[in-house]
Amino acid sequence: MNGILLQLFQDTLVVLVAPILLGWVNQCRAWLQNRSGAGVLQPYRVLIKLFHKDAVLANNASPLFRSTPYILFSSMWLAAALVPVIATDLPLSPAVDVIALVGIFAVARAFISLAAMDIGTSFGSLGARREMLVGFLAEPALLMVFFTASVISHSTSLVTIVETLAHKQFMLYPSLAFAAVAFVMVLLAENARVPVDNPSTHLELTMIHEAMILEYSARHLALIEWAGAIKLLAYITIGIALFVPWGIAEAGDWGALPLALVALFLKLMAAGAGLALLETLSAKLRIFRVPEFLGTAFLLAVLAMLVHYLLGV
Amino acid sequence: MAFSQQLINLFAALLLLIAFAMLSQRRILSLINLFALQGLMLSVSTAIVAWSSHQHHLYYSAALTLIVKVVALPWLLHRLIRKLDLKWDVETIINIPSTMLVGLALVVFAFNLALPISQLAGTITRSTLGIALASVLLSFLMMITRRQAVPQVIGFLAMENGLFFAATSATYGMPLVVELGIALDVLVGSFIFGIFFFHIRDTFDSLDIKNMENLKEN
Amino acid sequence: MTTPNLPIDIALGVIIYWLLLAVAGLLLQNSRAISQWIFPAGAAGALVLAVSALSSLGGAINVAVLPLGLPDLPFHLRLDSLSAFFLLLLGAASIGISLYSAGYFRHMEGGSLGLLCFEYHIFLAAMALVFLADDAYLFMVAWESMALSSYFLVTTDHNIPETRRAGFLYLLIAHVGAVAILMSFGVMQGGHGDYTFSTMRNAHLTEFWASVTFLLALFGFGAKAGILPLHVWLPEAHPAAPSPVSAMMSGIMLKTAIYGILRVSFDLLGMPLWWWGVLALSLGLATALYGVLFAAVQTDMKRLLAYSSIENIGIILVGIGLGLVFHALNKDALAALALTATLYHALNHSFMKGLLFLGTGSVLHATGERDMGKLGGLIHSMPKLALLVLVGALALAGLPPLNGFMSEWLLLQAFLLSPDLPLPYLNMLVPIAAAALVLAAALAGYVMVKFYGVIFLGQPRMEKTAKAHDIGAWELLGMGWLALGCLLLGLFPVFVIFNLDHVTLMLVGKTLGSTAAQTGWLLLTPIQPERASYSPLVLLVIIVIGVLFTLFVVKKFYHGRLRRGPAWDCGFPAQTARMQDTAEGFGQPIRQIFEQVLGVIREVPSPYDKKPHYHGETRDLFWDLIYLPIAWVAERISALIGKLQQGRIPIYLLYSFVTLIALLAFVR
Amino acid sequence: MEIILILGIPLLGGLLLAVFGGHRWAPELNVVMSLGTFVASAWLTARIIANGPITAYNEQFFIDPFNVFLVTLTAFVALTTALFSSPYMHNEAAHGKLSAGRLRLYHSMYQLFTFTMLLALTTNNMGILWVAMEAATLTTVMLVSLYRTPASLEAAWKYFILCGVGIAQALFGTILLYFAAEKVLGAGGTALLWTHLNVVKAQLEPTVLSLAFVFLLVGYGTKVGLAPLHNWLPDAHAEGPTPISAVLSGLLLNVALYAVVRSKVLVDGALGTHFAGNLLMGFGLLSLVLAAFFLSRQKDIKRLFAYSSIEHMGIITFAFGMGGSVATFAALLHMTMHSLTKSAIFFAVGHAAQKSGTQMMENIRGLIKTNPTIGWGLALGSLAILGMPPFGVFASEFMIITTAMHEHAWATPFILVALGVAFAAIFSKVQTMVFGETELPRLPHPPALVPVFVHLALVLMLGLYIPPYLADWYRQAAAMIG
Repeated sequence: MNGILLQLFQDTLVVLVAPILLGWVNQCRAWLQNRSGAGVLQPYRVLIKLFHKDAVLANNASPLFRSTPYILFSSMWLAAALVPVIATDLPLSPAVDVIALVGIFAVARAFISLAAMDIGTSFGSLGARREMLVGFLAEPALLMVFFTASVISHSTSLVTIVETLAHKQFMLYPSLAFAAVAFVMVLLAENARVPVDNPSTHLELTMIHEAMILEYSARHLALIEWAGAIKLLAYITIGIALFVPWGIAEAGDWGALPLALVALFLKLMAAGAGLALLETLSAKLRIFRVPEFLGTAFLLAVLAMLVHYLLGV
Repeated sequence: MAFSQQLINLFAALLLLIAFAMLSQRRILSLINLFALQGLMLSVSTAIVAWSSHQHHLYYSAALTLIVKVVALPWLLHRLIRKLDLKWDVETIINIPSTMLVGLALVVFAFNLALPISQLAGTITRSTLGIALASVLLSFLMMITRRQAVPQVIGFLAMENGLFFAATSATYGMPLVVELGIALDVLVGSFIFGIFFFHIRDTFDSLDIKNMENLKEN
Repeated sequence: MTTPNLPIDIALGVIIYWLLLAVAGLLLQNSRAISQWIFPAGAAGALVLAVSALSSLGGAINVAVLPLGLPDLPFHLRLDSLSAFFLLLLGAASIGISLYSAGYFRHMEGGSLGLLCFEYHIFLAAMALVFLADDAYLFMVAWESMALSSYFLVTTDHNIPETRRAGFLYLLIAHVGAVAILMSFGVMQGGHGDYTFSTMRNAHLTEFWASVTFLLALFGFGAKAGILPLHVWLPEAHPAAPSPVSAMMSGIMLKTAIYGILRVSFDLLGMPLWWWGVLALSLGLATALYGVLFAAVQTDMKRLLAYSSIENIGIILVGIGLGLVFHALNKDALAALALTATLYHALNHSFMKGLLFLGTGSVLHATGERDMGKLGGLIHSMPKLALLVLVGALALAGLPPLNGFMSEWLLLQAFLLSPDLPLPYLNMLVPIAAAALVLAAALAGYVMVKFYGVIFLGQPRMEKTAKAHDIGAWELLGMGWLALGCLLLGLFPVFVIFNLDHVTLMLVGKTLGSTAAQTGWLLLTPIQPERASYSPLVLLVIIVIGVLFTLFVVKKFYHGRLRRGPAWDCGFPAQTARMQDTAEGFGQPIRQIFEQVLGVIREVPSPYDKKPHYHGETRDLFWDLIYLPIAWVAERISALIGKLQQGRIPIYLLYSFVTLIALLAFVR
Repeated sequence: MEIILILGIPLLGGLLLAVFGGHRWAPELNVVMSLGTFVASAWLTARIIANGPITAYNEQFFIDPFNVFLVTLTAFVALTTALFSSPYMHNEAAHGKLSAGRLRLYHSMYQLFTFTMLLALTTNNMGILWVAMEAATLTTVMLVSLYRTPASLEAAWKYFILCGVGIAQALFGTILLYFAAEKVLGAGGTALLWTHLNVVKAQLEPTVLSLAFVFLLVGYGTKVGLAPLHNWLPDAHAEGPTPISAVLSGLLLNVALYAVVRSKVLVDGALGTHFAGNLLMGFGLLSLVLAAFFLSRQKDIKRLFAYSSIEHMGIITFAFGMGGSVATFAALLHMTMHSLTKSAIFFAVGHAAQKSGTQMMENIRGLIKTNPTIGWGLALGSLAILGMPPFGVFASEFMIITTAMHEHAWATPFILVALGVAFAAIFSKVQTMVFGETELPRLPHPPALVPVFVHLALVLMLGLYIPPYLADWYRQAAAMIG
């Protein structure tokens, strides 16, 4: 019962917090770029605006096109709900382990790409093609990052991984260091951030994510944007869970929960700021440098696993 | 050594000599004559064997040889070349001295090969087995080195002579029914050869076998 | 079960029934009855076979001897769990394909439908016999009958030269492979002169000969399965064949090779050596990556699927390799896991690939076009087909909660649970292999998005595409069955694994089912709940609830106003169908990244060209690396040998003479 | 009594047809005589099944498990070939290719050839065996040049010379054999009787017998078509009329091999070593490999299948060479399968070539379209001869390859390569002929395809089921051959 309550709490939390996190990242970026910024609640304002608008749908849009935003939103929600962010006692987590988690991301990617191709515009298919290009390298890299953590903790269950890493004797894992670098690179690519993609422009030479959602409007667009924010949150919380899990509440330990919440918010803020810093410091890559970038991430992740086998830690 | 055996050895040596002569002979007519002579040697030596070993069926063999190989076949061949109006000279593929050298080597080889067998033979003619084998191989060599159909056939018939001689010298001849069969085959074979000569001549205007090199793989 | 031999009698009965249907097809020639009655009747037979095979999984081993075959070697048949599993696969997949054929082949009435029906059912019966054979001779007879009947099926459209070429290549490689298999049986019989499998099981081979056998078998079966570098026939033959036949070849026939490898390496040879597994693993990875890369750059939809089959065979082989390694190192529980994943994937692949090939058949039938670059927008004209194909495509892309993901998940678990092998190098290999495997799986997603997106989505690129008719009832039934299979196999893994247990118990002596279901049927836990768990049903339910909830909230709190208008496309004014990505365009990034591997040939027009023409092509490198050199060498040798035959009598006589002299000298 | 009939009917047929062979109904008479021979041989077979091996006429003839099936097979193939030859010759006559005189020659020689084959098989006398083999050459040589084209004359001449010379070596071998036997059995009639020789074979002088075997092998091996003595074979097969190609391939090669194997039995007994077997294996393998590589160079359809015959003779010889019950069994089975299949192929090929008016494969197209039966006959026949199950050729190849893999593993790579190359060569060519489009006309006389399909059905049946008495013969013969 406690578990279910906790699960519902986390579900609500991630949905609500995600836009704020996105706003925070954008705000940090604005500060770093010497701009004043729109405030951390700006994403909410955008969502509300979009939900109120009339939807315009292309004449030849198929049911696939219309259902994709919902599928996307709900799968991202599920993904974020699965990551142990404040406590490890989540009843849903046995249903989905890290591999399935990557699978959920892949489902979302496949649907958004298919939807992008549905209207049959040049930009749509271009975006889909690029998204799949990013995906086919980022997905294995992410899996390999997970695998490194899995072989350390002898489990692919995210909860077990977090528990093992959080409560083990403090140890330096060189393999995890490699994995962390790879993970950050994947995170940048998967969430359409600089240097892989730039969420704030519509430049046909470089855009990926934006090219795919050009034909969406109003509530559909709102759902997609929201899903994007949840995705970012999910990724960051995954990073936190894997690499800095300390402070998380153990199963049944209600007393530790407030502390865990505080720890989470601090970590999220730090991560958001770090992300903004990274984005500010790097330049957008040409689209054909992206495979090299992600290839590096993939190799680093494989290396992380190899290092684990080599050093035994 | 008994006188008959000496005689047989003499004829065997003559047989080999004729085989060599055929190997070196360019003229078709002479070839036919040599072939007839070889048949005669064979027939006589068979008769001597028959006489000395009291193998009566060998008389039949000798007679058969005389009729088929000394009379019938040379006569047929003579008629043929007259009808076909053949050139006198026959070209060889390898020049004659080298052919002779190879022939010599073959004789040595054949003698060596026949040596252990000859020792087993209980016949008075046993030493001639090597000669028989040698003349078979020499005829073979002759067939290889001739470019025309008729000398090839003569080589073939000479080979048959060698075989016949081998049969006589090693075993006093094969059983009669077999020998009759062989003779029949030789006769029919020669008949067919004759028919072929005409067909070939009609088709190719010559009996040169270099016209018959079209079925090949390269 | 009433009598112990009932299952094998039923299986034999179905085989005979199929043979009778084959003859009936031949007698009926080209009448309507063939598509109306014979194909559905064949499907009914398949259903019986599948049910009886399912019920006999884990039952007693059935044997039968038919008074046919060689004098000292009557046909031995045996139905054990391995055979039963593959018979189940055959039956289950062919139900769908036969039903579909009933509708699909109607357009061939008046052509050579009778002949096709004959070959089709012979093909089915031969495959069933392959799984039942318990001696080398029957196995080979069934094996080659299968190759032969499928060859004639492939060359159905024999007036197209490419089809003939494809058929020839197919049969040639199949035949060479069959001779290799035959040789491996030759080693295995161990000089007893007895070719029954039971003798082979008991024969004790030295390590060297066992390895020779394994390599020969891997070569032979690999030729049928399409393992690198023997895969070249596959992308030629599959597109050439009529689509149900492609579905059958890809979905079922390739699995006969998997069956063969399993049968030989786990059952007949007894204890494997660990390096066999490493070899199979490496070959499998290479095959998977190579297949999926080529699939990504194809423009012909059936070729794309053929390459995707190569990829999946690679994945299955990876599982076998892993199983061999574990089994050889006495980690049988892990071997059971790897084999479960392998068998599961084999079953899944036959459903997904069958479904997709049937889908291409309907597309081809409706539009007459195989080039994806000329299709597009079919989701509007063929919505039923589009939905069914979507299921197959998502499954093949390895997306949860469908079945493709399920088996890949199990395989990855096998990798992750594999540390602490006693050989350090092997431990190193595991991460690299896992990395390659996930790379292949991720690329499969790329391929499937391309496949589905280019064919079904976007705007129609041709007039007739827009007016294409949707599939008929038989087709719907057949494809629906397979799609349902994809869904159920993905959602209820625990039940599937329980049935697979009988097979792994037979092969490696361990099972997975009891541990897999330790927390109930809903949750799949291959080893322990803490180590890994997955519940596709929960996942699906949550996503569905999420979708419904979101929909409800959005509808409840906001207006549902919707306007239709032309596509926006950043405001570009002129929108034509030609501006969408073609198959070539969609594959372009892959082509660019892997240019060296793919052997890209490109003709780019000059800027001053009046009629610019672009041509891009990817060549299979193995043609240039292996096949053409072999052909060249063979030709050189035969040219050289041809010189022996000069046509000159003296030379011929000389040959005889020299032979004679040489032999005589030898005897001396 | 049966033996008299078996030999007498074709002899009588030869004489009758020498007189009436040019008549319109001569092909049918040919069929009738062949049918008579076949009935007689079937009668003989029935008696052998009932009573076991027999010798007859002062032991001059004998029938044992080794030759009984060959006699039946020979009579059977002779019958079906006669059946095929009837419409074939009608068509040839309709095309104006043959005159009445030539037809007379053809029919008469056809019967005489059958006679020589059956004589060679049934005789107990190694000398008569030789005589019959030589006579077989003589009867067929005129048939090879039946069309009197330059190429056919050339082929016939080569056939005559090469086989003549070859068979002469066999005579020398026979003399040596007699020479050795005479020591043990005494001079006279019995010393060449195989049954007697077989009894005393262990006492025969080994040196002489090994020499004798070399001569016999080179001699009869020429007729078998063992490389490098095979050179006459493709020419003779390609240029003669197709029924003759069918019987040459289907019967003559078998009978010549039969002679070799009979000799091998004696030599093995005398030497007690694997000498003869090794020679046979060497020749077999060489023929197999060489023929396989020749195949891909062929343009003429009959030449193609002639080389395929060499290839198969190579396989059989190799199997006899390996020895042992399984391999010999397989060799005997393969002899049967090869003659049935190859003659069936030649029947189909004959009609295909008649239809297209050429033997050049590049001009033969789309047989399945216009004459499905010819097309299917050729396609299935080729697949059968290439060792595709369920056809019976595979059954024997199965046993040969598996045995070789175990006992002579070094040879199997050669076999694998040769079979692969042969498959590629033959099948690529057959496929283009069978499939595709064509505008060729139909034949004036309907083709006789019953023989093709009867043969293929038999081959198919033997691939799936071998009658027990046939298996018994093979087994007993294999035990005798060793």
